Amino acid sequence: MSDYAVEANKSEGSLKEEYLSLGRAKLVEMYRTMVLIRRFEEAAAKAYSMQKIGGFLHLYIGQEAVAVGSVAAIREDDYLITAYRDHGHAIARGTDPKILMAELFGKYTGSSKGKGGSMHFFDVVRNMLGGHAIVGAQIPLGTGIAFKSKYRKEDRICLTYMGDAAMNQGAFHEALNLAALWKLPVVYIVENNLYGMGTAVDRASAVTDLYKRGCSYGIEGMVADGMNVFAVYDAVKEAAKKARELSLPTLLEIRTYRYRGHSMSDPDSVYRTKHEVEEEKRRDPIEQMKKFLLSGKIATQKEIDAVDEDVKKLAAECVEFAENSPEPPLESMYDDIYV
Amino acid sequence: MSDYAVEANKSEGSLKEEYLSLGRAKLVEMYRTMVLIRRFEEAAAKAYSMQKIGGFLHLYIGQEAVAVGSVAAIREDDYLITAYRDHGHAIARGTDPKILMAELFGKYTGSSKGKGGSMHFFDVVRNMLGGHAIVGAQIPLGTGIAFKSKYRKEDRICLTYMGDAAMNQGAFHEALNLAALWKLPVVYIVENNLYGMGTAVDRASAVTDLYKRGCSYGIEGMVADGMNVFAVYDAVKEAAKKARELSLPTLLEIRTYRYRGHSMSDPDSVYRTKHEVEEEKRRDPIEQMKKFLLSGKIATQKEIDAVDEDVKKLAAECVEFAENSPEPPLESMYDDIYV
Amino acid sequence: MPEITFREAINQALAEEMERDDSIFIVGEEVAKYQGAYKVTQGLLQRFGEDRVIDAPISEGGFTGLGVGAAMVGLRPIVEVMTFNFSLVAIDQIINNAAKMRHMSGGQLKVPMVIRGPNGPAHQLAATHSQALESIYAHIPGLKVVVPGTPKDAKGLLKSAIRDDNPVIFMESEVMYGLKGEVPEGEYTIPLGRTDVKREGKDVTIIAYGKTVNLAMKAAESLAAEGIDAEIVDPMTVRPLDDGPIINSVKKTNRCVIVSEAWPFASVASEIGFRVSSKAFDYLDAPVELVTAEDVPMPYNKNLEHNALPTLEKLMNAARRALYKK
Amino acid sequence: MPEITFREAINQALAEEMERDDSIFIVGEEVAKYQGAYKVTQGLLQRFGEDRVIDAPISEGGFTGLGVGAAMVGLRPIVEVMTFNFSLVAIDQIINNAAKMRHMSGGQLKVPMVIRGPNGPAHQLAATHSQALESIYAHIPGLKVVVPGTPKDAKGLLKSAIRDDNPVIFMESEVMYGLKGEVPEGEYTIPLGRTDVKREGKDVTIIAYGKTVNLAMKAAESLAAEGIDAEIVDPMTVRPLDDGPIINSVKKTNRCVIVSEAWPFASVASEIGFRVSSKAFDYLDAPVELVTAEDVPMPYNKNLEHNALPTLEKLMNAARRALYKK
Ligand SMILES: Cc1ncc(C[n+]2csc(CCOP(=O)(O)OP(=O)(O)O)c2C)c(N)n1
Ligand SMILES: Cc1ncc(C[n+]2csc(CCOP(=O)(O)OP(=O)(O)O)c2C)c(N)n1
Ligand SMILES: [Mg+2]
Ligand SMILES: [Mg+2]
Repeated sequence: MSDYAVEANKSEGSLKEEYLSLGRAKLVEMYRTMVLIRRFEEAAAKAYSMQKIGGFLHLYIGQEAVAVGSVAAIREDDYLITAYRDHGHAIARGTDPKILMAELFGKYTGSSKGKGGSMHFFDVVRNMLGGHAIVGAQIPLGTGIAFKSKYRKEDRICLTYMGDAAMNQGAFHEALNLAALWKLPVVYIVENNLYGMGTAVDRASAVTDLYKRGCSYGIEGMVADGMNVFAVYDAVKEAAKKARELSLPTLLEIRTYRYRGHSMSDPDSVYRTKHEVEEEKRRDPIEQMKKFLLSGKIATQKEIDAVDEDVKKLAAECVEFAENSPEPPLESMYDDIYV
Repeated sequence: MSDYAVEANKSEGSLKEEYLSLGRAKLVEMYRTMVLIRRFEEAAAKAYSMQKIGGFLHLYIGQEAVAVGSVAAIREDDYLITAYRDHGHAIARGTDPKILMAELFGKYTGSSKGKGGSMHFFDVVRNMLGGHAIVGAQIPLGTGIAFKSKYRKEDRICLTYMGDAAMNQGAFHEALNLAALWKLPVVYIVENNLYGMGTAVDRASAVTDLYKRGCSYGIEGMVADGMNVFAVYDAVKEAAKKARELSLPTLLEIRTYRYRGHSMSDPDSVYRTKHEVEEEKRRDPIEQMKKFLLSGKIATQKEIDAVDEDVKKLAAECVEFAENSPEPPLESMYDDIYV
Repeated sequence: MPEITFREAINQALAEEMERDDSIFIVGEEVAKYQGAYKVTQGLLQRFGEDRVIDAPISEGGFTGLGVGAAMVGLRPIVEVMTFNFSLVAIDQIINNAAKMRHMSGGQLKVPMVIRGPNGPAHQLAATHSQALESIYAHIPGLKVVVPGTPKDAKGLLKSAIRDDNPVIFMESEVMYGLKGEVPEGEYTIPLGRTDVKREGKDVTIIAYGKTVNLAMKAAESLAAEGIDAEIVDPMTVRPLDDGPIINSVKKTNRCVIVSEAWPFASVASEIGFRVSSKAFDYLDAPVELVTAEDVPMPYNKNLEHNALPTLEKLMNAARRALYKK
Repeated sequence: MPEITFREAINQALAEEMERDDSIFIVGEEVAKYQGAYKVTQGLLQRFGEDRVIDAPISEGGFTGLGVGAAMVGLRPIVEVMTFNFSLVAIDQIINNAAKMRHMSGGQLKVPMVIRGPNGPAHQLAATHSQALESIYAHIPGLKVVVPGTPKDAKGLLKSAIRDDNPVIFMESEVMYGLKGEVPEGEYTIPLGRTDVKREGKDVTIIAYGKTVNLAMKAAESLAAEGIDAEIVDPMTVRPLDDGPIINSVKKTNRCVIVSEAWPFASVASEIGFRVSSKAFDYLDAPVELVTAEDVPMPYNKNLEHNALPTLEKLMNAARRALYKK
């Protein structure tokens, strides 16, 4: 462990035997969840282009290992909160993808009855405390959730996700200082996908090793390869343990990549090359996981195919469910403002 | 120079011969200015207790070496901006103390015609760009002033002062990131007087070596003894050079102490002991400077006495001037809102 | 009934509620060790301990957001802002998070929290420190905004605000903290969202809330000496506004003056003025008169400050104008 | 006159003014390399270089404050907020610094800057991203607030805003960027603080600004088919409000409807409603009607969103009500 950071497992070496201890079922489930996130979002993208989904739609494709690896490393009663790029976290958390798709369609069967949409997705019974669309504004919220855990002397932690660009907001600074000062059980996960919209990290942040930016608060930094679900798992496991047992925050940078534009309307060619995107795709987290399952003889090709098939069907069912769901009644806009 | 910080001259050793090169006149002037700040504020405190001055009055007594040492190290056409504890900076900058006192009295002869008061003091012709009373809010302003200097390819720098507690505001974080990213000629001076109101630094900031908090932005930190005017001078000189010549920001922590309460209404006994205050006073910056002048034979006791006498008279004149100045006409409240 | 200060009334409300419900905590600058910048939280640290009465660094956005997060998962934070002037650095957390969380989540979440502290000008604190900001908060659906004018109201309303499951902006005043008034002994609450008639009268309705209630009461006395019988109506909660009693009063008096320390444009005062004009359209015998802060940043000078605010004279004149007397 | 889009009109104003005055620079998120999140700054980086068209990190408080500082010492910053929803994290810099600096310094300083970007709801962006915030800014002395409704107005007003020595909040709309309209060729400006009569009529005054000007024009056409001749009055600058033409219009028509996309309580709409009610007290034949956003956080669903906003139908009904027709 260096002064401010510990380099977590590197991509290459990390699909190791020790992960076998997670058990076959869990490993296949992790694979399945990553594929589900991808197929779900592909279906959502299609629905968006058919104007069944409106507003902004931010796809998580490419980043699946971050949500899946991190959620696998915590308990069900732990909390998580994230930004507007939130489908992956919800699905990793076990949200019924049908109510997620219905929410994207703005339907009454959606988790927020069509009021929140893609950017503001909540699944509170699963301790998925939202999708938040003001950049950085969820960071104090996650800190407050962790505060509650400590206040109530529970040992539940809160994963607080943010994008690389969100770190430049004052909310980041204020929240991290509070978490360090009051020793709160929170893990700040920076999903560094190299861009905040069209702005590369080095054009937005004076320090580009983002995990080092906890130094101002004495918060230990870690970095992990976000294209490798086990690297994420390991890093979050360690940070979660520190949060749970020592009530100490961690700043965990996870290096990942989004394959699609910032949102559906983003012409990403302005700020990055096709070549760059293709290069990154060679580290695809789903492909890596598939290889691991096959080469480790944890699953057969046939089983993998069955999962893929199953998930494809499920994604289609989500769209069907959403399509067939009712619109919210007009009066419902007046509901849920005040208790 | 360590990773993040260079320890500037320590108090003891620093009243060295090399400062003789500043010249006798300048040295005596620095002494005179520190004494003037103190006498001025003592007079203001008295006027406050007689309700000639209203609102909040934050005294700088004890911190005089910071303003005087730092202003001595920059050029007249450089800028400075600070918080509400601003009398010292104005006087160090050469503001006519009469218009300062008149402003404190709310008179029409005050620099803001009685509209700003103690907390919002401006002397724009002297590039003293205020007195700002929302904690931390002047930090982006100072950064913007430095931005202008770079934009116009001038070599003027901006000293941006703040209290220790102000560093915990998001504005600090955002501004320092911008300054580092865009390489702006700004020197951030943290006047660490150990408390933000009644809260000790270690109860507010997770990292208590405040100069280290530039690490998140790759901004070099420095620390200097704020009870020693030469230590301040040296540190600011170095940081100013870096700003002027390399257009690089510095985070300079200056360790100082305020003798009085946070403001006139602060019962400081709640959070610090009389003993602590007495101990700190033993490092009094004015006493140290006086000793230096005498022991270095730069000034005689008689000359010192004359300065003291002169300044005392001036402080009294300020009060007299303010007392005899006219109230602003009522209609003037509608002036100076829009250009 | 015992007479206590506004400060003590709030302090009692805080202590009683904290005693009752351990999910309540207080966070803010100088609320604990220092006993409150204006001594409103005096004794609470000693009584409830440092886990529940918490000194925060100067980072209003951070600790307000922390409060919202804690409220989302079941605590009941009371966030003290040293003054509401400083809430502007936290306003995104209040408007985009606290106020909207329930709606955006389709009712999955609630945000039971109180954000409280002094609002409006005190004495010569000048432009950054003298803002009455209730109009901004009252503009926002999802918030409740309470501005009590007497110690009794302050206590009863604060207890309701703390028990309310919604985010409540609770606005006090440095200048009122020392004000004494009768406060019932023992437990009582005053529901949010109810307008109170503070004085009955038949000639003119004066609508006042917060600090100006006291000014209005004084004006009513002076007006009485002129033979003008003023009714004082105090909404207490400015959002949601219970305008029934306001309209009823104007239907009776046919004249209306509104007095507030906030700036005039797009304000609570002009909102009420509009509602009265519309809803009592056929009853108004004169245009509604507004007595607000002048539309200027607050000057430091004492005379200017006094004249930038509603004064007894301005209020009396407005009442006379509404009655076409003068 | 050539027809160009609202977006192009703003782009032209920016480019022409930057050409004219090298103290002008633009700072904001994605304004340079990306050519603007909504392509409003398209081509400006190429034309004026990266010293004058500057991509900022996501830190609105920081770069707005930087703009204020730069303006204090003589530059003329144009700060683009990606949308005004995000200005809430910068509002302290706008309200406590930009708006008050001149007054607090007794006129020693001025803050010539423009803060611009889209305001109000677009399409299904939901609660955090669909706020029309002009009422909050218009409440603040020291600011000017401009909300243009046509490409021509946008260009002429933006040029004036940039030349103005005061901080100006300039509010556009995502939904209007593609809207086409005639814009004069060559140099022209439209002064701030002037209300424009967009359509003459004698039966009812419809006051609209920003996006709702277009809705009002449509309503006027439909009303004409019913034999109702509506006059459309557009303040364009909501602060300072030039209410003379508004009052004159109502004195002529004796009926008034105000339409705005902002929330109703303590709003620009209710302010105008109040002024009309007071200043045209003896001329109004019916209460002023308000058609605003519903008093709810904006729901995501398309139908709910549509119905949470002013619609043609709501506006027509309000006009009919004002005329006691129906
Ligand atoms: C306060 C605020 N400013 C700007 C925006 C517009 N915006 C939305 S996402 C985004 C980029 C965020 O990038 P990052 O934090 O890296 O997350 P990513 O999208 O890469 O997941 C911007 C500028 C916003 N929603 N909120
Ligand atoms: C945003 C904001 N929050 C709170 C305050 C109230 N306040 C004024 S000064 C102060 C303490 C500041 O301490 P520090 O920055 O260390 O400066 P010092 O007073 O020690 O010079 C506080 C809490 C304020 N003016 N602005
Ligand atoms: Mg990113
Ligand atoms: Mg301090």
